[in-house]
Amino acid sequence: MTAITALIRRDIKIALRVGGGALIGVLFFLTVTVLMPFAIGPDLALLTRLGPAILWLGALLASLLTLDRLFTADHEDGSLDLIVMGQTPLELACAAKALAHWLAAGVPLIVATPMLGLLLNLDGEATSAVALTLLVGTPALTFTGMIGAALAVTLHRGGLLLAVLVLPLSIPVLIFGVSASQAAITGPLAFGTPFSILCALSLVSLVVGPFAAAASLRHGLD
Amino acid sequence: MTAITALIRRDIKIALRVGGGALIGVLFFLTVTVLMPFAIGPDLALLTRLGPAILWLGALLASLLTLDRLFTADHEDGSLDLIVMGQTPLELACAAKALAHWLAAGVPLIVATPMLGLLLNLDGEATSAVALTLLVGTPALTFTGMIGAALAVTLHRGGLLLAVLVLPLSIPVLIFGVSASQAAITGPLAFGTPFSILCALSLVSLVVGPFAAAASLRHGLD
Amino acid sequence: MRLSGRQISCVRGGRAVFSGLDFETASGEVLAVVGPNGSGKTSLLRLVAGLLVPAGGSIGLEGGETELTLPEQSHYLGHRDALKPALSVAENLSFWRDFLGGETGDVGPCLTAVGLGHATYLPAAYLSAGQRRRLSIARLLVVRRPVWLLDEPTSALDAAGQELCVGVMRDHLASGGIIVAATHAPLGIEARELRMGGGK
Amino acid sequence: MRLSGRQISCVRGGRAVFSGLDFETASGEVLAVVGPNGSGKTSLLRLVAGLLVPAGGSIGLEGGETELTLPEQSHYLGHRDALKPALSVAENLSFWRDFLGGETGDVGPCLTAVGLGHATYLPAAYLSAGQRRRLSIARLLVVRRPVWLLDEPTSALDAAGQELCVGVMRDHLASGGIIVAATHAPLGIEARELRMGGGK
Amino acid sequence: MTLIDLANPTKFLSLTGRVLPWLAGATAILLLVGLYQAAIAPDDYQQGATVKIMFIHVPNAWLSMFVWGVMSIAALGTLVWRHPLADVAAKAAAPIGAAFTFLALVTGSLWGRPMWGTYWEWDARLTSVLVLFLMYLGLMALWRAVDDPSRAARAAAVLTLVGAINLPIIKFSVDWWNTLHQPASVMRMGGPSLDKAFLIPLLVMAIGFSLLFVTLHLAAMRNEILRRRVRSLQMMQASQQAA
Amino acid sequence: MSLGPYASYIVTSYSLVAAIVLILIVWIAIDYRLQKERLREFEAGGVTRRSGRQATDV
Ligand code: HEM
Ligand SMILES: Nc1ncnc2c1ncn2[C@@H]1O[C@H](COP(=O)(O)OP(=O)(O)OP(=O)(O)O)[C@@H](O)[C@H]1O
Ligand SMILES: Nc1ncnc2c1ncn2[C@@H]1O[C@H](COP(=O)(O)OP(=O)(O)OP(=O)(O)O)[C@@H](O)[C@H]1O
Ligand SMILES: [Mg+2]
Ligand SMILES: [Mg+2]
Repeated sequence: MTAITALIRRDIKIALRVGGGALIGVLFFLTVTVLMPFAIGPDLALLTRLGPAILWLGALLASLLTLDRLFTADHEDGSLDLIVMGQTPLELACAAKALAHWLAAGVPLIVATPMLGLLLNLDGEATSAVALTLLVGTPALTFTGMIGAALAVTLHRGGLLLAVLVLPLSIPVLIFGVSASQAAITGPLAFGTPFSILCALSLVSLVVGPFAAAASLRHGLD
Repeated sequence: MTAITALIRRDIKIALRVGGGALIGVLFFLTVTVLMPFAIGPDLALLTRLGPAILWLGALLASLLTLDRLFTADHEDGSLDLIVMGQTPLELACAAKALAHWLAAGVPLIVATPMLGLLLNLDGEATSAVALTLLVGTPALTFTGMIGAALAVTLHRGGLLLAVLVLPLSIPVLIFGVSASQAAITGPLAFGTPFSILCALSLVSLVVGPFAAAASLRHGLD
Repeated sequence: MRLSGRQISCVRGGRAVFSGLDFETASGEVLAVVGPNGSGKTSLLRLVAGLLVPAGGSIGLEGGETELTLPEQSHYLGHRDALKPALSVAENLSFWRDFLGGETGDVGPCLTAVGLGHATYLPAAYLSAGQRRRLSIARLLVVRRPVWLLDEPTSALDAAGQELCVGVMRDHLASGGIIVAATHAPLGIEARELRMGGGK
Repeated sequence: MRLSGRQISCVRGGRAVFSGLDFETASGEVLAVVGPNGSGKTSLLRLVAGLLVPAGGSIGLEGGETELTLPEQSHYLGHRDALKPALSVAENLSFWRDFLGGETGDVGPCLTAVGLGHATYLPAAYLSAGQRRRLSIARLLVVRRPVWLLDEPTSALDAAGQELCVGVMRDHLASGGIIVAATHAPLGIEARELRMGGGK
Repeated sequence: MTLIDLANPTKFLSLTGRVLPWLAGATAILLLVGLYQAAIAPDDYQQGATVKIMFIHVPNAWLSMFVWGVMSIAALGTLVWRHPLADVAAKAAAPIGAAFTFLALVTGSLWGRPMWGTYWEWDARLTSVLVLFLMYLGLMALWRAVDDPSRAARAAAVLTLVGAINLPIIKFSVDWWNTLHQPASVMRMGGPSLDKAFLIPLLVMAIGFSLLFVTLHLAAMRNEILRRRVRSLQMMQASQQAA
Repeated sequence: MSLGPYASYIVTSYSLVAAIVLILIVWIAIDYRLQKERLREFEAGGVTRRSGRQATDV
């Protein structure tokens, strides 16, 4: 248990110092949100309609941009060797690293969502629906993304390959996340159905992610 | 001159081997394009309308995801030391690295655009307009992004902080890229004006980028 | 305790590095793995540490704790020193202590023992090559493990540092530990030699 | 040619490493920089290589090519070996030859000279620590530069490799070169010593 | 008193210590006069009383750009002339500039609601100012994220200079694109086209706000110098204890 | 002085400007106190500057 908390605390510390603090996550999210109207055009009604999609894309990006070095950094400086050798099961260690990543990169985004909702012309209810789906769904992004991060070590590859491997996995999360938020905002579909699927996806990824990542790390040693 | 071409050839070789080849870039682009309809919802007219924006966002993402380690990788293995010491002016070396990056990561996207245009329900003319704006605009993305990549070395920081610093710089490129394509597709505005601004932005970034990156590398040595 | 390998063979990147290697060592002994560059010293250590999978043969530890695997009872000190530049020296060390299961407490005395007392709160990014090595050695001290796998432990160390390293190894042997060390220079400690062939 | 520094001081991360340092060396001479860990040997080499900016004092090369700066006339061999794992050994070496402005031609003989002839087409990721060092030494040979700045050049090398390294250095001196080498072990070559104080 | 003399932080502290009270007094007087004049200014025949927002919107908008200009000069000071106070000036200016930009954005939005019927519109002027605001925040984040001030200073300087490209875009965006925002009526070729009844209070307020910036900036620079003194004393203390 | 139908917008913007400017002033003043306080502590602890002057000396 100490081992796990030590790992989580270390990773959060590094993320905050190197990434520049939790505020940076918020700033990043803000920038992405500001970016979208430029790309899409200044149509406020359209923006409102796309609001949840934009927020979800921002979250996806924030996780993609930072996840790819989740294990590679540890591999390059030799930490991964010691983590693999340690008495903590590798699955647990992987889960701890992913959790730390989510705490450092995911949670600030969720906290910032209400502010960004204003910019995208979403009302209070819609914003809280999006925030709720993000809270439930972003762990799934992190925990599936982790598999790609582990493969990056195994394959000695990074960057886009990783994104290509991970993106298909995160498509379902994105779909149900957006459709749950949209359901909450405009109806007519029920919020409950996509939301519970989203929860299920998160739970599945919480289990599958660490095992897949640990397996890939174990077989990719050299 | 040999020095410059050697650097370009090395960087392209590494990008193709480590990134997994030009195909991966295209695959990534494809995934993003396929992802968008999921995020936005299956509205074909809306998709067509957003087509250029989606393609441009994909290009922006592809460059963000791979650019941040442009100099960091060389810094970590000590190559950057030797590049700085070399007789080639650092500005030229930086430009060469950015050019290599664009050739390996940008050009495949442009080549793939026609295929993706089909997916987004764009007609032939619209697709070629988007491809043309991408051809002219993506160098600007690379060359402004390079500044962020150099800052990452100077600051010993990466991840989101960098994206936050670089994204505002790429906003104008995105605006004019999208608006030029949109003008070509739907009118009523002229294609020429935003397109020539896009060209101007690219030219400016071709000059500013290498100088800013070299300055930041020189001042950030240690 | 005795650590032994039987008919180990090692394949890396599709090429055979060595095969049919036997070795054996016991509590209180140093096994010095020597041989030319590329002969497979590092590979052998990583096999023992469980970081590589042998293409054949077996490696075992007799007399250790039965519930733990050999890697879980080993310390591995490689070329890469597992330090995070963004964390301070003390933070780095106390993380490894906590993660590897050492007793909680102040890491200060241990840092002083390896001559890094003055650098406790410095970011690890600021350390010189030898200082990094010293910090890696401190890691061996904060958590007790019977088997030490050391890859060129004295490289980058100054004369005082090498003495320190030898002292630490002696203490470990005296408490019944096993050391397997790959090295080019004499270790400064009596050792059984395992000579690797080939390589270049 | 003579390389000299006057009253150099060095500040890193806001902390003074050394100050008021003088040194001088000339064609055909080795300046061995010695001193405890953290005393500033690597820092001095990086100052000379132009990779750090001195907080005070000046470093100059007399008798070199006047249009070129000192870093442009120097080779720097550091702890990090500037190799790309994805490229083959030959590709790595020929890139540096082309980039640093050496004569085009086959790098094969040079690789054979450092004992890596058999590894020419291997990816650099497959090299052992000593083999990487040998490849770095090969870089010194493919491009002629009068000043060599070597940071612990013999580390990770086996006995044959150390001999090779000494041979290469002797040849360079014989052709009028200058060597500044930071080292903990004796270099195996007669050298003027520059002793750095402090550190730990 | 030249720039070279000012390069000495100690001289700078003593000089600004003497000047600051006078500056603060002048700022207060000008702002009060400006506020009074703004209060008695007539209503605009088109905009009605909302024209009063102009007297704070425009000075804040000008200053948001002016402060980045000051930071750009300071950036040159850091990179080219290696002036010891340059990075202090740059660092101290960023939060103040961010505050002015924020105010320009908010007062603009509050003005836009009655005038255009919307708080926010993604047009060129408005978005380029928002980009400016984001860049201020980015710079502040950078200063905070890096603890070695000289390292942060050089990176921030490069970024500031690159960001300065945004200034002409903000200034001329209204001329280059047809937007909601009105084109320049004060600072333009051929002299101001604004009525005297608005122009005079506007100029008084503008000078008042500029003085406010100078005052706050000098004070913040003093704080920054003291902060660095504290840092170096901390380092000295640490090394004394280690020895 | 009548502010017309949009009085609330005018009042809000003026008071917001006042608030932010006030926050800036207060923040800078507090920061100054804080740094002076720290310097005084160093002085009390006997740490002096390289020039030999007192920590709080200008
Ligand atoms: C969030 C919204 C707004 C932003 C970011 C903004 C930004 C700016 C900026 C940067 C300037 C200085 C430009 C220069 O010096 O050329 C400016 C000036 C000005 N703005 Fe705004 N503005 C906004 C909304 C408005 C609105 C709604 C109005 C009135 C209907 C308005 C009226 C003016 C006027 C009259 C000037 C002075 C132009 C001159 O005389 O040069 N602004 N604004
Ligand atoms: N990147 C850095 N940033 C800040 N300080 C550093 C950095 N690198 C080294 N230092 C500090 O500078 C001093 C000298 O370091 P340097 O690497 O030059 O020592 P060295 O003599 O080469 O030591 P070694 O024998 O261990 O290689 C050390 O006290 C170290 O803490
Ligand atoms: N990651 C790797 N992938 C494939 N082959 C490798 C890898 N690392 C090393 N090798 C090969 O395995 C052989 C043994 O390498 P190893 O690192 O074990 O040698 P070593 O005895 O430690 O040498 P040195 O004295 O140089 O450290 C070498 O021929 C090398 O080319
Ligand atoms: Mg080895
Ligand atoms: Mg050193």
